[in-house]
Parts: sequence; structure tokens; C-alpha cells
Amino acid sequence: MNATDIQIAICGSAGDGTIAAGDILRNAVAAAGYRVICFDVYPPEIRGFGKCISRLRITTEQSYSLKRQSDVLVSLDDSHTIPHAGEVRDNGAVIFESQPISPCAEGEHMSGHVLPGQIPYGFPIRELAQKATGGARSRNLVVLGFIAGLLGLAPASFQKIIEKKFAKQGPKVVARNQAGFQAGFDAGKGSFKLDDAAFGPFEKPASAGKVIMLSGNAAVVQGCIDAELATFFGYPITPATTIMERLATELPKRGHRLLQTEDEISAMAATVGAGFAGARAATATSGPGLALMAEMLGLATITETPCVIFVSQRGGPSTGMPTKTEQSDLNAALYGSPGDAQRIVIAPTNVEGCYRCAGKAFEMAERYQTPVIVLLDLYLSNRYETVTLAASGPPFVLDANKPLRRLEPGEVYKRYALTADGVSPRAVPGDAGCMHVITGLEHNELGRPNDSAEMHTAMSRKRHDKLQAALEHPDFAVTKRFGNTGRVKVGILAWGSTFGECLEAMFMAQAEGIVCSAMKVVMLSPFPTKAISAFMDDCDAVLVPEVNYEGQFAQLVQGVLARPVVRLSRVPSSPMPVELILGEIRRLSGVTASAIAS
Amino acid sequence: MNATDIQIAICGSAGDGTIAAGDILRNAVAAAGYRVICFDVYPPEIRGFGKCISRLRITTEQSYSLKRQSDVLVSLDDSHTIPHAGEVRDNGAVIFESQPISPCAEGEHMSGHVLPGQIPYGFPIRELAQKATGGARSRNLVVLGFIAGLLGLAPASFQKIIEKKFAKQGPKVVARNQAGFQAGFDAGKGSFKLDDAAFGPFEKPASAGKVIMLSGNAAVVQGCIDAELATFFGYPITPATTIMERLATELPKRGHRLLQTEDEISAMAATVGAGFAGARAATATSGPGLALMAEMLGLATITETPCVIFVSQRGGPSTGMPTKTEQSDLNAALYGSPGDAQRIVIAPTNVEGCYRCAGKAFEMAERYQTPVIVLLDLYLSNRYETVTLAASGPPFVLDANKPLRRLEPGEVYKRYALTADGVSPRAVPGDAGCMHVITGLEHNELGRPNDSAEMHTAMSRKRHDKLQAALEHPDFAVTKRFGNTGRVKVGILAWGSTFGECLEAMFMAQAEGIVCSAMKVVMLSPFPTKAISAFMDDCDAVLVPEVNYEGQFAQLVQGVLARPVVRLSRVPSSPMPVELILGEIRRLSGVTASAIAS
Amino acid sequence: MSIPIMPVYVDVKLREVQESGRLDYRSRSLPTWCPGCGYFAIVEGMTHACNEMGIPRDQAVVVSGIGCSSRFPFFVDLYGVHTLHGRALPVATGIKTANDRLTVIAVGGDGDGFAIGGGHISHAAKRNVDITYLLFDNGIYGLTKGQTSPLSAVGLKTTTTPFENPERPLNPLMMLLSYGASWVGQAYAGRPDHLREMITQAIAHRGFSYLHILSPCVTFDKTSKTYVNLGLQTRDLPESHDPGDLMAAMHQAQDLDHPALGLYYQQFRPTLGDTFEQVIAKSGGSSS
Amino acid sequence: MSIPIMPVYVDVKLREVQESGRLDYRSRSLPTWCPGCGYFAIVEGMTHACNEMGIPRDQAVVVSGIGCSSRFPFFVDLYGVHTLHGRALPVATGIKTANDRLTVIAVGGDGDGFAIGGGHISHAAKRNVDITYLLFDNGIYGLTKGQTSPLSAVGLKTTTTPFENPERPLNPLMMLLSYGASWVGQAYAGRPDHLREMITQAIAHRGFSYLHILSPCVTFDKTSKTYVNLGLQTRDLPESHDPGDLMAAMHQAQDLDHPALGLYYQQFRPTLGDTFEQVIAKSGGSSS
Ligand SMILES: Cc1ncc(C[n+]2csc(CCOP(=O)(O)OP(=O)(O)O)c2C)c(N)n1
Ligand SMILES: Cc1ncc(C[n+]2csc(CCOP(=O)(O)OP(=O)(O)O)c2C)c(N)n1
Ligand code: SF4
Ligand code: SF4
Ligand SMILES: [Mg+2]
Ligand SMILES: [Mg+2]
Repeated sequence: MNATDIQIAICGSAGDGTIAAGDILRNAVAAAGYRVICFDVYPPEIRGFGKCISRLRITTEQSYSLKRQSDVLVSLDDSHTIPHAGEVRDNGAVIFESQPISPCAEGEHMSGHVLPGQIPYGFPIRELAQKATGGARSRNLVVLGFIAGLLGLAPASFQKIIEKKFAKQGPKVVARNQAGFQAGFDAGKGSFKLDDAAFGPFEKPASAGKVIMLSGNAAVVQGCIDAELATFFGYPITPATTIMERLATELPKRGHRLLQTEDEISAMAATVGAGFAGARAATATSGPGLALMAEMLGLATITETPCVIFVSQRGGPSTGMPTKTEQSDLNAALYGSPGDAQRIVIAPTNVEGCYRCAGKAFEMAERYQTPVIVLLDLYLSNRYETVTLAASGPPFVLDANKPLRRLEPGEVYKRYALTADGVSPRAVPGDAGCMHVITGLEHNELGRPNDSAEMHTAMSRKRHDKLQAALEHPDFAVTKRFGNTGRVKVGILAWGSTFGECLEAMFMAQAEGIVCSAMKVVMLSPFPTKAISAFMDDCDAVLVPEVNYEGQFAQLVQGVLARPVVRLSRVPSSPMPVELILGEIRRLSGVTASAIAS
Repeated sequence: MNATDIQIAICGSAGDGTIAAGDILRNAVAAAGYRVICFDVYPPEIRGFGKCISRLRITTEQSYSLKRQSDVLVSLDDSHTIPHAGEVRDNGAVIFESQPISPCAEGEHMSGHVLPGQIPYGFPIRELAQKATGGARSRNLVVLGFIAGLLGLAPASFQKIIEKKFAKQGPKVVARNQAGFQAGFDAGKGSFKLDDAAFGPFEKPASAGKVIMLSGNAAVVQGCIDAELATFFGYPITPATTIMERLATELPKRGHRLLQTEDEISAMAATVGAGFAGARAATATSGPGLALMAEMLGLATITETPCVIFVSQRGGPSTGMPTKTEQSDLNAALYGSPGDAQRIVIAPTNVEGCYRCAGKAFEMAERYQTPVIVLLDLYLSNRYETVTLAASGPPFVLDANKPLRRLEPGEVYKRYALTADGVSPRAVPGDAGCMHVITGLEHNELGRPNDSAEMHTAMSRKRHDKLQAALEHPDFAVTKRFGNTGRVKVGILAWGSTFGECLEAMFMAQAEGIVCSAMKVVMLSPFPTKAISAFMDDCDAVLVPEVNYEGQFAQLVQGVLARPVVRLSRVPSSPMPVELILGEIRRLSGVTASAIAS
Repeated sequence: MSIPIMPVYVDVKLREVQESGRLDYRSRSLPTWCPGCGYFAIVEGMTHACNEMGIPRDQAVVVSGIGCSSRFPFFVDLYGVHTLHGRALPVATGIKTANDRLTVIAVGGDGDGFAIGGGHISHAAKRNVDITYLLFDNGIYGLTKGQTSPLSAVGLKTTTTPFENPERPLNPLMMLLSYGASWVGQAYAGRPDHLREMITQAIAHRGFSYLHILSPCVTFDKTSKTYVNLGLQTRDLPESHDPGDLMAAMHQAQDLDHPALGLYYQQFRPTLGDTFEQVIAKSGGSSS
Repeated sequence: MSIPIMPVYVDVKLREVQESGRLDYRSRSLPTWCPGCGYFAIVEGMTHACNEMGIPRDQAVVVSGIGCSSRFPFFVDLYGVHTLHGRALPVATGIKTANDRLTVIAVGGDGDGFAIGGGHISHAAKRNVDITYLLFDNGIYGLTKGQTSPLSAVGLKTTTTPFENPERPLNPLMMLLSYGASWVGQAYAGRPDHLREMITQAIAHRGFSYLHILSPCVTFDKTSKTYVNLGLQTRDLPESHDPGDLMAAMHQAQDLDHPALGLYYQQFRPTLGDTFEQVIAKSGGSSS
């Protein structure tokens, strides 16, 4: 394959412009037509000099996760970067400052940590910055230029992005950063190239549509906008905050409304209120906020009120690890509300999926009259990928309500009419003559309180059964199988952001000759029993990798199907390492590590 | 068997003194030395004339549930009682007003609804009340007297209870009610006895200890007091309120403290605060309140703070059915808090169990440094049973804390020291030199924020593994098997209040010759994997009856064991009917209904 | 000082109600409250106000929490939401955000409002959400059968304070005034005519209006907020009271022993709907 | 009107602190706040107060919510609870209920206290829980990187109000006064000596004491509550102010443009601990 597949990691401390460099780089290569996937790691401190790493994988076709090993590692702060030397592959490049300001002990300089087989590229970053811009602040731009020069990327797309990014800060700042970039570019281009990383010839992708680069949260926002979200209520919380922040800019421009509420209880309450009133309504939060929404989510379930909740998971339990990713809120999303309070829970596996799930969530909420939780996580919310938007426009239905027929004279409107598909035509305030009261009490078809055995049984059935149709929701894949078809040694069953790593691991296993497949499960509730059961029929062993301690999804699969799976539940405060999954695949397929090694 | 086993149902409207009659009756027979189990059904309305039924089963040895059919049915209001005529067994007695005030249509009078085979006892209730007391208000007492006279119960214990019950309202009221009772008694005694229900000769039970009659909630209170609960924080909610109400009287008398907080979030927060400060601390709520406590429960888990939460379930979801029983908050109790937030969840199956679980919960909370949820339900909270208190005093350990050793000079106290059993010696404010901060953030042994992979993995393991020891908690049966030993056709696996019905059904099935057993599962988290797995090994089929729609416990069993069970999940707004369970046992054991009938 | 007034029974008023056409706003369900409960007068006052103002029935939503008081929406023939305990205001805010044209009235009890829901009031007031909040103050938890509420008097014996409530009650009117509520008034269920008038005014106000309604719970409070006591204690605001003077309003509100009835304070400022439009305008968008 | 005062850096104070012995109350962890953040002065004021009052380190608990401010307990060498967002007060109430002998200090930010935690303040004040509540008002959500708070000024641009905050802020001091808090004061992080004095007084008060501390967020608010602005705006309470006069306190509190520093109001009445003992006595029990 002549295709490009380069992973670059930039590492430094919070003050070095590490994340900004990553941001420019990803935008520039995306503008040049490459596909990217990027994930930044931030320090947990409020402020300070904690370690930041920006990792980007640049490919011709969209990839599914970062690679275990980077092709290029850039150090903006050796003390932070040294422990990461090992993540560069053989013949990969390590770029660092060759002239530190003060003489430093040997062990503290990057040059002493480049491993045999890796290619060191020391160059005078600070000096070039000083010369070109009169200060050291643009070191990150110098480094970017160096990468571009070294790897053979055209400077034009960088220059555009730099222009755009710094425009607000005035022409002086733009000029300074351009100069820094140029100095680095010249140095990089002039370097004698020893490593084998390079950008392949670029081919415009065949697929029509607009390619843009989005973080998971930005994709959610785009999905909301394209689905014409009318009201949003939220309370800030990492890693969901940026959804609200972006919407705060985007919604008013479209004449829509956003309110920062006093807490998550009110955010959820107002979302239900707006949903009841007939508007598309959403909120976004993380685990702690989801806990506070549990009671109100139950009200949405029993009143059958459409609403959408974006939940971006972080490390738990409790306040946990606000800046680390985890998939441990699945149980709370599925079961957090007391009573038999089922709802739809969907979890995208990549950024494109964030966009689709966000838009489709509104359709489903309306069509099935239910709260829909879209379960993200920090890894997905914060990572960037290139996404293709269909040229034909947003693939979302803008009114998925069951039509309400006009009442016969004297007819009393039944908000909870028992119908064949369990969905009752819904009137909203303003609909003439359809006055009714919705309530959290069990009720009859009219919505009046009623706690008889018959009514409670009928209404419980209605609330559960109507959701089954979501498994066949138009234009939405609730599960999808990849890899080998037919009988396989190992089947990987995975959900959420971890699926990308699973897919990479599967490709690697296939390359080793292991017959295996991977199924992504996007709809977690209602449970896609048939599809998953059929998949399991094909597998000698079923592996469920997920980033939580209890194996929450594995427990769900076993709970529904009463069939055993192999759990790979880990809490590494980071995405699941691909090699861990690969190791399990090997083990389950009977291939020993030594057999591979030889 | 010469033993007594009589079930009496008293039915009337809210204003008829129905519940009061049941209350006097159960106290009188308990005082006479019988064992009782009683459950009242109230109307859901704030006020009004809704139907009330008080059902009592009176036995020589403690029984496990109400019987499907009553031996005696008393009508204080025919319109409410008529639909219940069918619940009286063949040759059972139906007691009703023979002289209604106004002539009523035939179909509206009880006499027209007594079924063939049942024995009608019409007598002039109102007239007797009028004559004896000058008014009709004591009709309920007249009826009680009639029952006592008819069935041959000595009046003495009734008279004592009546005295006590009405003492506060003054001697006139007492005298009026005594007179009413006496008039009924004379009438009952004088009646020609046609039915075959009668009280057997009473034998003082061999077991030592004090026998008292308690509702489930009263038993919880007794357990709290005997475990020396020091602080209670609560917010009223049906059916948990009476726990707080009783404690409000009992705690101050013992020098202890109770605070009605502004909501459940604060109740739970204050409970955690008091637990942190070293006091035994508890709160009580129902589903909606549990939802609000979810976030704070997660804090208790990660900070490893002892605290006890009594949750009495009612019909859900949402506000649901506040006056109907259900077992649908299991999922929320197990999984309601985001993150991997395991805690201990125990569920008593009868009133005696309420007492034991309440007291033991404080031991476990301290010993394992964890929140402990005691899961009750309306049926258990409100039903009355006779309970034997051990003569040797409360069976609870009053300080179950791991001893804290004195610090070496210069030693820094490690609140979360990683120990072999996962439990770290706990200092509380006031302990010299042990200052530390507890936090909802992931932390190291000192309690300082730390989100490294190693620490998060170690602490997650600690928090989970330490709970396993609870499965062997001293003097506490986490599961218990009844019925046939060895291989069985059908094994019933049940939890909570429904277990009583399961046991009755099992006895009936055994009587029909079906080889079966029933296992009660008192500890739901951590899951008693070994015991349940071993039980399942013995069963051809495993039946899981529970009063919820989703089969939440069945899902748990399958989730852990990946072995199939047969779900019997129903939401009848009432306890699970014994015959439903029996029917399933028959079906699973291959016995057809017709085979039984013949 | 006014003379104690008898409880208001709905049936007494029935003819009058029918004649006035107010029955249009009554639902098919009869209130399930205890006979004599002060709440009957409130539902009556509310339907009267709707009638007087000619509010279109399908353009109005009544939103409540949980409590005896919160059963209210079932007894009027408007759209309604019987939410969760304490959550009427944020749900109402959501409704109003979605559709400004609706008349939105939140109702609830003293426990619902000042205990569990206490965190929301200041924010509804701050935002000046254009809704009306009718707070039914019986100084007790009625639905759960008689526990102390944050507005219970010192010394009240309840099931959770069997040795007498030791805490002084909150002062709701001072609180609302400190929150910047733009219309603050007080009424009493035993003064039905004044009550109706106040409800009408409160609904008419553009912005967040708060009406505190004293109302006896005849079942669980036999000693404190009874018709007799409230009849004796309540007074009218002085004629001279200026509803534009916040400090004067605060001063009047301080007196919990002799609660004054009437309009304490009124102010006009942009509503939440106005600020949404302002933000949309600033963003360069236009309302949809 | 006072002169703008420079930010207080901890290191500048280090010698002074060491000499005074106040370092005893500082924990091993250095604050992780941004250089120049007003909070440094508060931790300094607090340790000073502990030193002055000779509070035994193992008999005091600092309880916080979540926010930059709520990291506070990690920076003092006392017992501490870093609770959940908004829940410092109820947790503190539980601690005090369990053990009256402890000195309990709750701390938190303006979002923590007046947004998500807003429902708890009135009840802590009503019960007169004998704790001190230090509220750090920077008018913004610091930890989550700069969203509007309920105390943000009108017109402030934040990440959630990119088109300017359209709402007027709440008035925390009026609110606390209306809640019946028994000690209400205000200080400013840029006036460290006064701040320390106020913290000491607040802790010394028997009952619920509320100290509102204005404190710049140098990272996310460059325009509103800055050292320069606050330095220019704050004033002292008039000499003549009588802390026993609630209405005078209300009047002073009304002025948000020129926040007055000092003790607004003080009153002595039974604390929660007292009422527990009163209930125990009435029940015929005796304290254990
Ligand atoms: C989360 C939650 N907690 C508690 C309850 C139980 N509950 C229902 S109504 C109520 C209090 C009612 O008092 P109030 O608001 O004063 O209304 P009233 O009945 O007096 O009109 C309580 C505690 C509930 N439904 N939900
Ligand atoms: C339930 C919950 N919701 C939201 C958050 C996220 N969060 C953490 S701190 C904070 C606000 C902090 O603002 P403030 O209280 O003013 O403190 P500051 O950082 O300004 O000192 C928020 C929204 C959370 N941790 N928990
Ligand atoms: S309990 Fe009290 S508040 Fe409730 S309906 Fe009856 S009188 Fe009214
Ligand atoms: S973000 Fe603001 S409040 Fe937080 S530490 Fe920095 S300056 Fe202080
Ligand atoms: Mg009330
Ligand atoms: Mg703040």
C-alpha cells in the first residue's frame, strides 16, 4: 500500500503551546486532504506545568484509533518527553532541542534517551525562534515547520491555519508565528532525512461530501444543529462542557435558545419541560451530573417525553478522574433511575458516529417518546477526526412525531392511548382541545393517576415494548460486524470509544493469521439480542474489552443472553492499549506469544 | 396438625375504622401468644372513601406469607367487600351487616354475594353499636368482638389492647369501645357456629426470648436502636417515612440525634458527614429519594465512609405508585451511582430479617468501610409479624471498626493504606495527628488526588475486593436454602419480600409431590456467586419470581453466572400471588394443571 | 385585623361558579383533598382568574411538584405537568423557553418549594422567567401525613418533631424579595375574594410573580395555621405601602406574627424571553 | 474608597508566616492555583486565624464542594472533606451533628454555593448550625475554565455567554440576611489583614457565620472582578453601622456596585446543637 499512515506525538508542558501545535498540525493536514485522528492528554491540575501530549495519526483512509507506536516524537520539554521515548517505533524520528539554555546533566537531555534504531533529530529550536521572531514563544511553531519540512508537507495549508488561528490577536502575532513556522520549515527541509516516515502521494478521496475535522463534542454539536435542536439546557462539567460552550455560540445565531441552569437537576427538568412543550430539547453532562438527573429521567420515561441527554464519561466513581477517560457509567445510563425505567441508550464509536448518533437521537426521542441517552466518553469527546458530511445534506428527519389526528366532537384526548406499536399520538400545549396532564404517577390512557394491576401492567408493557422498534430504526445501524465472516476463533464485542482499539487489534490479529471478527454495538438499550446472539453463534470465544473495572457491558451481555463472554475490563486512566486486546485475541485463539515472536 | 392457621380479612372504606380494627386484632392475638403476619391495603387518595383491607394470618408457628384464601371475611362496607367474596375458602365465614340503614338493591348487599359453600354470618352490626355505645362509630369494635366470640378467643387480651389504644382519648372513648367490643363478643359467642375455622389450643412456644409484634419498618427501627445508631438524617417519603417518625421519638430518649433535612441529597450528605466523623449514621428513603442520593452514595464508596441507607421500594418508575409494593429499585440500588461504584446491598425477606439486617448493616458499614443499602419494600415495611428477640440481648457488634494503631513518631497517617484485606485502619476527626482529607477524586494511600493508571487500578481493586469478605460476615446468612435437599426438579431463587410467597408456593408444591427447593438471597451485592452457583447445580430448572417488569434479579443472576434462569416477573401492584408461583413450579416440573386437578 | 372566616367548600360555590362560566376551567376530576382544606379556595380562585382574563385553555400550562397542593393540575382543565417533588420551577422554565406564548403557572406546597425545591426559586426569580408561582403554605407536609416543613411554626408538634419543632421557620417573602422577584404578594385561602384578585394580578404581571398563599391543613395541623388563627393574625398591607419600595416591602415581610396580605413589591425588567431575544440579536441570528 | 491592592503571592509572605508559626496549619501540598489567584490570601488568612485562635489541628474539619476554591482542604493541615459540587454545607451539618466539639469550616466557590448548592444555604442558616461558611466569590466558574456563575456581572463575556451575560447577579448578602444567618460579613482577598480579622471573627461566632470573600480569578475574568476593579469599588461599612440592625444590614447589602466590607449582622440564638439537646431533654433522654 502506498497510503500514508504517520503518527506524530508532540510532548511538552502546559505552557509550551503543545496542544496548540497539535491543533494547527491536525487542521493543516486535514485541509490538505488527509484523514486524521488525534487525542490530547492534559494534566489534571488547574494550572501549572503538567505534562501535555498531542498525538495525531495521519492517514489516507480514516483510521480507527491511534497506533501503539508513533512514527515521530517531538519534545518541547525533555523532562516530560523522556519517559515516552519508547513509544517511537524502530526507524522513527525523535525531534528535540539541541541547544538547551542551561547545560543540563546527561540523563536530563533527550539526546541521551533516543533508543537504538530510532533516528535523532536535534536542532536549535529556541535559537531559530529567537532569530525569526525575537522571542522564544513560537518554539511550537518552529517545531511544526520542522515537521512539515522534514516530512514533505506543503506549507500552504499551515500558513492558512496559522493566519486563521491568530487573526484575533492581530497581524503582529500572525506574522510572528508565520516567521517561526518558516524558520522551522527551512531547517526541516534542509535536514538530511534518515528515517523512513514520509507522506505518500495524496489522492483526493472518491467519496462525495464535505470533509471537516471535528472533535467528538464538536460533532455532537454539528449533529444537534443539523437536527435543528431548538432548546438546550446545561451545567458545565468536564468533559461535556464544550458541547454547551459551542452551542452557546451556534444556537443563538440560528434563533435558538440555550440556558445555563443552576444545576443538572434543573437542566434535565427544563429539558423535559421543553420536550413536553414540543421543542427538540437536549442537555449534556458527565457521570456526576447523570446521577443528579436520574430521578428526572424516570419522569421522562413514565411521561413518555422526548428528550436527549449527552453523557460524556470520565474516570469514576464519584468526582473520580475528571481529565481521564473511562467507560464506567454504562450501568448508571442503563439502570440509574429507580423502577422499571427503560430508555434508549446509544453509544457512538468514533467522531463520525458522534455526529450521527446526536442527530438520530432526536428522531428516536420523538418517534418512541422516550429519553435517549447518547453515551460518549472523554476519549471520544476530545479526540479529533476527519468526518465526511453527506453532500445531500443532513441525514436526519426533522419531525419524527407520530401524527396527531383531529379529535371527533366530544372526543376526549387520550395522551396514553394503548396502540399497536405502543406509541400514542402526542399533543403539545397549543394543540386545540387536547388538554391533558402528564404525571410521574402511574396513569391510565387519559393520563389520570391509576395504580390498578391491569393498568400498571399494560403501561409497563407499553413503555418497554415500544422501544423494541428502535432496533430497526431507519438508517441507523445498531450493530455492525467487521473482519472475517462465518465461523471465527475469536469474536470481539465492544462498545463506545474502545471499539477503535478493538478494530486495530483485530486487523493486527488477522495479519498474524488469526481468523477473527469484531462487532460494534451502538445501541445498548434496547438490547440488540438477535444480532448479538447470532454473532456469538459464530464465535469460538467472545472477548469483551472495555475501560471499566466491573465489566459492565460484559455483565449486560451475559445478563440478557445467559451466555459466557471473556471479560477484558481494565482501568488504565487512558484508552485501552491495542496490544492488551491483541494479547487476549492471541491467547483465546490458542496462539502463544512465543509462536508469534518466532 | 392441631396447630392454628386462620386468616381474617376486614374490608371497608377509609372512614370505617378498618385498619384500626385490624390493628387491635393483630395486637390482641399476638398478646395471646399466636404468631401473626398482616398486611393492610390503603387507598392511594389523600383522603376519601377508598377501599381499605386489613388481612391477618394467625398461626401457631410463624408463617411466611398471607394465604391465598382467607378463612374469615368481614365487611364494613359492602360495596368494597363484594368483589372480594371470592377470596374466602370453602366453608369459610363471611361476616356482614344484616340490617343496612337504607334498603339497598339486591346486588348491592353482601348477602347476595356469599358463594355456595361459604357460610354467611349476617348480624345487625350498626344496631348493636347503637345500642351499646349510642352511636355507629364503634362498628369496627362490634365486629372485632363478634370474631372473638365466634372463633373462641378470650376477650381479656382484646380489652387490654383497647384500653391502651384509646387511653389518650380519655376514659369515655375507652368505655365506648369496650362496650362495642363486648356487644359484638356476646353476639358472636351466641351465634350458631357453622364454619370450621377455630383457634386451636394455645401452647406457649418453646423458644426463649421476647416475642413482639412489629411492622417491617418498626423492626428496622428496633435494629437501629439495638445497634446504637447515633445520628439519623431523613426526608419523608412513603413507605419509608415511618422509620424516621419512630426514630424521632426513640432516638432523643436515648440521647441521640435526628434531623429532618431539606431533601434527600442533604440527608445522604449529612449521613456521610456523620459517618466520616465516626458516628453510626443512617438515612431512609424510597426510589425517588434513592435517585437523588446516587451521586453522594458514590462519594461514600470512593471515600470508604461507613453509612447505612434504608430503601423501601414502592411501585415505579418515577413517582409511580406510592402506596403499592414493588421490587423494581434493585437496579438502582446496585448500579445507580456512576463509575465502578460497588456497595453492599442486602434485602431481608421478612420482618425478623428487617431487624437483623438493620443491625448488621451498621457492622458491615464499619467493618468494610462502605455504604450499605438495606433494600425493603412497601409490603415488608408495612406488614406486621411477630418477631422473637433473643433473650441474650441484641446480636450486634457495637464497634466493628478495624483498630487504628498509634502512629510512630514522624509517621504520616495513610487513610487508604493498601492492606491485605483491602480495609485501611480509619482515623476520625479528633484522632491525634491523623489529619487527612477525604475526596471524591481518585487518590493515593494518603488520600491525595492521584489519577495514575497504577493507583486507580489498585484503589479500584481495593474497593471491590474488600467487600468480598462480607459474604462470610459473622453471624449473617447471605443465602439460605429451604425444602428438598440434593437434586430437585425446580429451584426457586428469590429475594426480598417475595420470598415468603415463594416458600408458601414451595410447600404447596411439595405437598403435591414435586421435589423442589427455594433459596433466599439476602445479600445481593457482593453477589454470593458460589452459593448460588452450587444451588443451581442441583436444579433442573431455576425459577426467579420477583415483583418488577424487567426481571432485575434474574438479569443479575444471569449476568454474573451466564446461566439461564426462568423469569417470573410481574407487576401486579401487590405482592406476587402464591398460585402464580405454584403454577410455574408445576409447569417447570412437568406436572400439568389437569394432572393436579384430578 | 380581619374576622375569622369559615372554610370554603366547593359545593357552596357551585351555583355561582356555574353562572360565571368558570366551570370551563374545571376538570372532570373532583379534587381529592380533605373537606375543608384551604386548597379548594385556591383552585376556585385560579379558575376565576382564568375566566376573568379569558386565558385560552389550550395555551396555558399548570406545572406542579409533589404534594397535596401539587395535585392541583388535575383539577383544572388546562395543560398540566405533575412533575417531581421540588421541580415545578425548572420544568416551567423549560416550557417557557420552548414556547413563550404559553401562560405558565407553577404551583406547589411549602415543602415542595422551600425544602427540596429551595435551590430553584432564586434562579427563576433572577432570570425573571415570565411565569406565576403560587405557593400553598400550610406549614406542614400534607401528602406524607404531617411532618414539619421549613415553614412550620416553632413549637409545632408533628410526626417528625414529637417533642415540638425547635427551629424558627424561614421567611419566604423576605427570601423572594432578596432574590429580586419582580412581583411578590401574599394572600390567604380564607379570604377568597382577595385571593382571586391577587391570582389575577400575579398572572397578569409580566415577569416572575410569586404569590404566597396561607392555607390551613385541616387534617394535620389543628393548632397553628388554622382558619381561626390565620383569620385572627393576618392583616392588610398598610394603604400607604409603596410596591416600588424594596426596603419597605422587606420591612413588612419581617412580621411573621401578623402576616400582611397584598402586593409587597413589583418591578418591571426584561424577562428570560427578552434576554433570549437579546442574545439572539447580538449573535446576528433572528428568532425562528 | 480604597486604593487598588496588588495580588498577594504566598512566597512574599513566607518568612512572616514561618515566624508566626502559622505554617503549622499548612499542609505539605502547595496550592495548585494560578499564580496571583485571590485564593492564596484566603488560605493564608485561614491559617492565620487558626494560629491566632489556637485551634487544635485534629479537632477541626474543613469541608468543601468542588471548584478551584474547593481544593482548599488539601492546603491546610486539618481534617478535611472534599465533597461533591454544592454539598459542603449538608456534609458539614452531618459532621457537626455527630460531634459538636469539632470546629467545622465549610468553604466553596460562588458556583458551588449559589448555583448547585443554593438550596442548602437557607437551611444551614435557619438551623443555625455552628459552622463557618467561607464563600469565595470570583464571579466565575474557575475549575471548569470560565463559565458564567450566578454572581457574574451583567455583560460579562464567558464561554457560555459569548454574547454577554444578560442576567443580573444574585445578591448573596441580602439572601443570607433574609435566611436569618446569625453572622454575615464580607471581605476581599485584596485586603488580607481585614480578611484575616473577619475569618477569625467568623470562626469565633457561635452559630452559623457566613463570610463572603470577593476574590479575583486572574485567569478567566480579566474585566470584571479584577484586583483593580474590586480595589476601586469596595468600601468599608460605615462606622455607624449597627450589626444588630437587620434592615440597616439589608440596606447596605443592596449596594452591589460598591460592596461594603465588614460585619453586616450578628445575632445570638440557639444553635442546632442546642436544639438537639433541647429535644433530648424534652424527650426525657439525656445526652450520651
Ligand atoms: C424525591 C421525593 N422525596 C419525597 C417525596 C415524598 N413527598 C411527597 S409530597 C411531600 C411533601 C409535601 O409537602 P408540601 O410540599 O408542603 O405539600 P402539601 O402536601 O402540604 O400540600 C413529600 C415529602 C417525594 N414524592 N419525592
Ligand atoms: C455534579 C457536578 N456538576 C458539575 C461539576 C463540574 N464543576 C466542577 S467545579 C464547577 C464550578 C466551579 O465554580 P465555583 O464554584 O465558582 O468555584 P471556582 O472554581 O470558581 O473556585 C463545576 C461546574 C461537578 N464536579 N459536579
Ligand atoms: S392533608 Fe391537609 S393539605 Fe392535604 S388535602 Fe388534607 S387538609 Fe389539605
Ligand atoms: S482558574 Fe481562576 S479561580 Fe481557579 S486558580 Fe486560576 S485564578 Fe484562581
Ligand atoms: Mg405543605
Ligand atoms: Mg467561582
